[in-house]
Amino acid sequence: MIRNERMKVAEQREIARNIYELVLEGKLADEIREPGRFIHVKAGETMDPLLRRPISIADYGNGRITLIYRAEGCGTRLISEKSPHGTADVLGPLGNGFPVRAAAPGTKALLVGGGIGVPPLYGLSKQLKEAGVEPVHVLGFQSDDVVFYEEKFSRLGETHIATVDGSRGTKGFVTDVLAKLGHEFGVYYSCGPVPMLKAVAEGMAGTEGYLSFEERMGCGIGACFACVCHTDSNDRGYVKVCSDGPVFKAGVVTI
Amino acid sequence: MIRNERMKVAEQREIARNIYELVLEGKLADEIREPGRFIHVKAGETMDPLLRRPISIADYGNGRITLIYRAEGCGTRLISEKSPHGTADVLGPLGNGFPVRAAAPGTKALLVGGGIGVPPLYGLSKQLKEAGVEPVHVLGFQSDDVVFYEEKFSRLGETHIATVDGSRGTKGFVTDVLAKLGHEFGVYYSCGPVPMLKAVAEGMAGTEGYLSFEERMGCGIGACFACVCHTDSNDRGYVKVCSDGPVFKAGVVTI
Amino acid sequence: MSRLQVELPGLTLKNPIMPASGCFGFGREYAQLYDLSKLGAIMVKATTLEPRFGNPTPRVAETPAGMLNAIGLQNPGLEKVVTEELPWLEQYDVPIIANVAGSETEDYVAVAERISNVPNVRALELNISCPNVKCGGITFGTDPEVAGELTRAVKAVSAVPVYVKLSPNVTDVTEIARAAEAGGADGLTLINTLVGMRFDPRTGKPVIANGTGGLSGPAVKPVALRMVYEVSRSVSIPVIGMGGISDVDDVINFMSAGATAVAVGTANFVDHFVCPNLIDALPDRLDELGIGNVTQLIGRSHRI
Amino acid sequence: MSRLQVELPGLTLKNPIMPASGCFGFGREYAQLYDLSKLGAIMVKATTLEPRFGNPTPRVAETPAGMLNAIGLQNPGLEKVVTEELPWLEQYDVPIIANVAGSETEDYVAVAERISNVPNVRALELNISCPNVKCGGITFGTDPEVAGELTRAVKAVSAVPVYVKLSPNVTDVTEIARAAEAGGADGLTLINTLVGMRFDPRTGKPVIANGTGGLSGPAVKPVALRMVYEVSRSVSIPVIGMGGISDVDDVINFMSAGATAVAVGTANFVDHFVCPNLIDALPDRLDELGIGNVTQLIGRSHRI
Ligand SMILES: Cc1cc2nc3c(=O)[nH]c(=O)nc-3n(C[C@H](O)[C@H](O)[C@H](O)COP(=O)(O)OP(=O)(O)OC[C@H]3O[C@@H](n4cnc5c(N)ncnc54)[C@H](O)[C@@H]3O)c2cc1C
Ligand SMILES: Cc1cc2nc3c(=O)[nH]c(=O)nc-3n(C[C@H](O)[C@H](O)[C@H](O)COP(=O)(O)OP(=O)(O)OC[C@H]3O[C@@H](n4cnc5c(N)ncnc54)[C@H](O)[C@@H]3O)c2cc1C
Ligand SMILES: Cc1cc2nc3c(=O)[nH]c(=O)nc-3n(C[C@H](O)[C@H](O)[C@H](O)COP(=O)(O)O)c2cc1C
Ligand SMILES: Cc1cc2nc3c(=O)[nH]c(=O)nc-3n(C[C@H](O)[C@H](O)[C@H](O)COP(=O)(O)O)c2cc1C
Ligand code: FES
Ligand code: FES
Repeated sequence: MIRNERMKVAEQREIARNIYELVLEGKLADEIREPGRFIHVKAGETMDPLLRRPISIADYGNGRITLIYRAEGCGTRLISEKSPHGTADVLGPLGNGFPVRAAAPGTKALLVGGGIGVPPLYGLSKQLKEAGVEPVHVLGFQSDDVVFYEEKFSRLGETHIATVDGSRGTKGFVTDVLAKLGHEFGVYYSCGPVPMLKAVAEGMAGTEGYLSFEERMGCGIGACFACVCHTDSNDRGYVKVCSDGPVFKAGVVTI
Repeated sequence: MIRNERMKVAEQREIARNIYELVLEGKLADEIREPGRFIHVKAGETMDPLLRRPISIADYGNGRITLIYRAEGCGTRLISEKSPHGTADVLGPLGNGFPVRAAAPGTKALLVGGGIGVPPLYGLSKQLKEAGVEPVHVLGFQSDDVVFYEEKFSRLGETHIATVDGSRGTKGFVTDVLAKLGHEFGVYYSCGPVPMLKAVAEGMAGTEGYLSFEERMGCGIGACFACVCHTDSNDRGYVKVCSDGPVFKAGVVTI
Repeated sequence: MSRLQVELPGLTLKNPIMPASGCFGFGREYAQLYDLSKLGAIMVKATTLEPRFGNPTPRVAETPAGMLNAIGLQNPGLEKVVTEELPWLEQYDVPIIANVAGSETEDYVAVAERISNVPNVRALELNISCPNVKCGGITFGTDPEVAGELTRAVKAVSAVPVYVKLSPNVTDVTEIARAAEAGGADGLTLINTLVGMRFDPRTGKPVIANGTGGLSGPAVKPVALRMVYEVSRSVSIPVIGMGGISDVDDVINFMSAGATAVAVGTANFVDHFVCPNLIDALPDRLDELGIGNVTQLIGRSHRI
Repeated sequence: MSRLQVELPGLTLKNPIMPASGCFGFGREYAQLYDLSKLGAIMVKATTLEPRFGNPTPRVAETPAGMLNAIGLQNPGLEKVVTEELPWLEQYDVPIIANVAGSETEDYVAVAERISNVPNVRALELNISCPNVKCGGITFGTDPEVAGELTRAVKAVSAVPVYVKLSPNVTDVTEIARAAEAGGADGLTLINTLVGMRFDPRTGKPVIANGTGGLSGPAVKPVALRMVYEVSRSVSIPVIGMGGISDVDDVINFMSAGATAVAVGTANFVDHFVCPNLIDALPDRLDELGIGNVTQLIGRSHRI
């Protein structure tokens, strides 16, 4: 069920430069059944900024959800000012997440994330691990100072970091790491900027894959047609990122 | 000098129902020479609410200013959420205040305030007292639960409270108290809603008086002509509340 | 009779609150959140003769206290709307106002004729004011003669009352309003969106793929209120007001300005429960204002 | 030449930032806060032939991300402006753009003739778009023929280049723009305010004593950007853009949309140092964007 709830701010901290981890408490947390879904957050209390901000659920359980986000524009900066006294007006959970069952127990699954596309892969990785799947992580960042959760991912499975400037891990893009990975994967999952998704999907052609997309949103629930992408996979010719996605099987969304 | 300063929030507390006392720290405090001037406060950090809010300086000294205000609309409610960690974007001091010297030492001065018109009279009363004038206060409020500073005023001089519903002091308006006061006053000062100012000015006709006005403001510094009032006392035919006032000699502003 | 009930041509509304066209789809998504029977009416998404895919993305951009959209009238087309969407809405006790769009008069007429015969459609809203499509839409809404003609043509075939939706992007909105009235309109709805743009400082290009978009939300409210005021004073058919409504005082103010009912658009994206919340808040606010019946608000500002 | 310098008819500007008319008086108040010589230019308050008292108060009301004003062109009249206000401004090294208003063509002509001969007045801004006065103002700004005629009459007497200030309250702003150009305008300034209203829910009456007011501030920025874009593409005279500018990216975006310089109005009430702050911030932002000279921004969106 989709709830609109004033969730309690349990924790908020900066975990890398301008990257915040926000833990919220409320009933909404108990509605989440799948990693990769998202919530729609009202940033301030007035009419500016007006629209809600979509943020992936990075982790959930025990009546809490964890969000990891970059404070960039006016909305995310306001969210980063919320402190443990306060509340956050949250709508969710929204959308469809990553199918954990697509990975067979005993096989390896590849998880590729870029920047603020990394967060939802954390909840996914935990659930894959629980399901007996072996997650392998390839995480790309701009530079050393915005890398987050390396240790947490490492605890769940093999973890490779790439940074554009080479200040941590492999210098370059996630695809530079992928080219050198020797594993066989039953399935891959990816979230990040579109050029990355495209490169990953091309590199992994032939393997079953799931990609999480971003698009500018209005309603976040499928009513306004703001977030539509072309597809050849249904006869309407389109999918909505907010309600049909944000996760789609590779090949569904034309990129 | 008019400054635009991010002042530090030193204290903020609710001193009566929806009435807040806010103490700010900064260099601006040292620019104030006169009670009854005001500052222009930016309520939030975004474009809504847009305009600054004019608030009288209730008291000042030692690098601090005290404001007392009612959290009513969207702007003042945001101001009331500022906590001692934070800052407030303040422009000031603005306008012209109450002339303390208009009262001769050894005489009695009458101070009449209504609701959120009461705050600037506090700083005025302190200075009158210091100057050897005996202040007599008549303060009107809606009801008991929004009365503030009664004790502080009482420490400075004779203090009468009137409430509309009779829940504290005299039942009725400040004019009901004035009618029964037996004193001789060299001068009177008043701040509050226009009907009150009008009644006070009529009741005190013949005595020198100073009235503090409110008007919707744009710039707060005299540039936009939002806050203009008719007058017969100069050949332009108008005064600006923000820069010529907010305090005017009784009779200057046509009410 | 309930103190919230209002009467409009073709419509008896339980309350004066309805979602605005294009901000509520055909109701399916919001039906997950609350019972649609609670609403005064529903203005469903624009329907065109053929299915439309709409414009490329980004289709929306935030602006100070507002948003731009250039959805481009994406909809499944008349056939699907009539056979799938509207019948699905039959399960709710709520009158439907069908928003009709097209590129030529014939399109409007064809859609109007068929859709006005669907049982739960109690009124049409002629969308002559959509700024986001190349032909049709706004071109009909800026020329009084064209607007009057189109109204007449649609009235001739419609089985239900016809409301004409006015564009704010005009020099004199009352001129178009009077032309629609003269063309036989039973009511007017206003405002549609103001044409606006946003740019990306890095590239210098417009943020919305379509270039321009329609501005809606609280930012436009002062313009909407002014136009509702002007129009309701210059015609004798009723007005449904919209543009930036988000709280109960907005409802009061649009009705004071001259609206008989109001529609809520963008606010549905910000507070997804805004319509039922407004309906619940209205009686208490009327009490506070000492007003017995919501109809007493209508055009209150004209009388003083 | 400084990387911030821009050239306009009659005006060589140190930088493209100036306060907008009516939001800066004749500079005296802001001169208490900073050195006016820092500004690219100053658009002073509207001057009419005779002194005007303006409208009753309340004259301003806040709206979401904007404000309404109905000052009503209060000003001390031509004589005082020419003998007191403008000479006072001589002490600053800054070109003055004199905003000229009136009720009839003859008023405009009389003011223009005299004021254009004051030494520090380098250009006129014909205010044919003030929505807050009963006669004159906006009536000139909504009819292309009238706008063209007025421009021609003023051009005939003006000793300096003439900019025409356009109203956004029109169906097609490019039509008025072209009429002004045909009338001999040397440049255009836009936008003036959008006509709007706000109501008091308790009384049902308008909050602004005048009833309607002019909407300005960030709320109108998308409309302003769209009009600057449209107009600058449809005429060959330069445009000074305004409407909701408050930060350095707004400056970038108005110039990308087609403006050669920009004016800042309402933001002066919110951040009283906004103009010098923008001037200081501009070089750093140009560096970040990899742009050498501010003139490279002008109309950048048209080229891509
Ligand atoms: C399904 C989904 C999940 C997301 N998950 C995360 C996450 O876990 N962590 C994280 O840091 N970010 C995430 N994002 C991106 C995040 O929504 C944007 O960074 C954020 O909306 C920017 O808001 P702002 O106030 O900082 O920027 P502004 O520039 O002020 O935003 C202006 C408008 O543009 C929209 N917008 C800006 N960037 C994006 C974007 N990349 N995608 C969609 N809309 C955008 C905003 O929502 C707003 O409406 C996700 C986006 C989507 C669609
Ligand atoms: C010189 C001066 C001194 C003042 N001193 C005090 C004080 O010491 N304590 C106090 O509580 N209040 C004081 N006020 C009134 C105070 O400015 C308003 O209560 C406040 O602006 C309301 O803002 P809001 O956000 O609560 O209301 P909103 O209704 O959200 O305000 C909307 C707009 O109307 C303006 N506005 C609303 N009420 C008033 C008003 N009464 N006067 C002027 N503008 C108004 C706001 O500034 C804003 O621009 C003073 C006003 C003036 C002019
Ligand atoms: C995303 C979006 C889509 C819209 N689609 C339509 C539409 O299909 N038909 C129509 O007549 N109006 C459409 N509108 C305009 C709204 O119905 C309404 O007139 C306008 O948004 C002003 O109201 P608001 O400020 O409450 O949103 C749309 C508005 C938005 C924001
Ligand atoms: C209080 C106020 C007074 C104004 N007076 C004038 C004026 O006298 N002449 C004029 O041409 N424009 C006047 N304007 C319009 C501004 O110059 C400007 O065109 C408009 O406000 C849009 O810019 P902004 O959003 O930056 O304020 C006034 C605007 C405001 C807010
Ligand atoms: S955001 Fe409204 S349909 Fe996806
Ligand atoms: S508020 Fe601008 S002149 Fe007084």
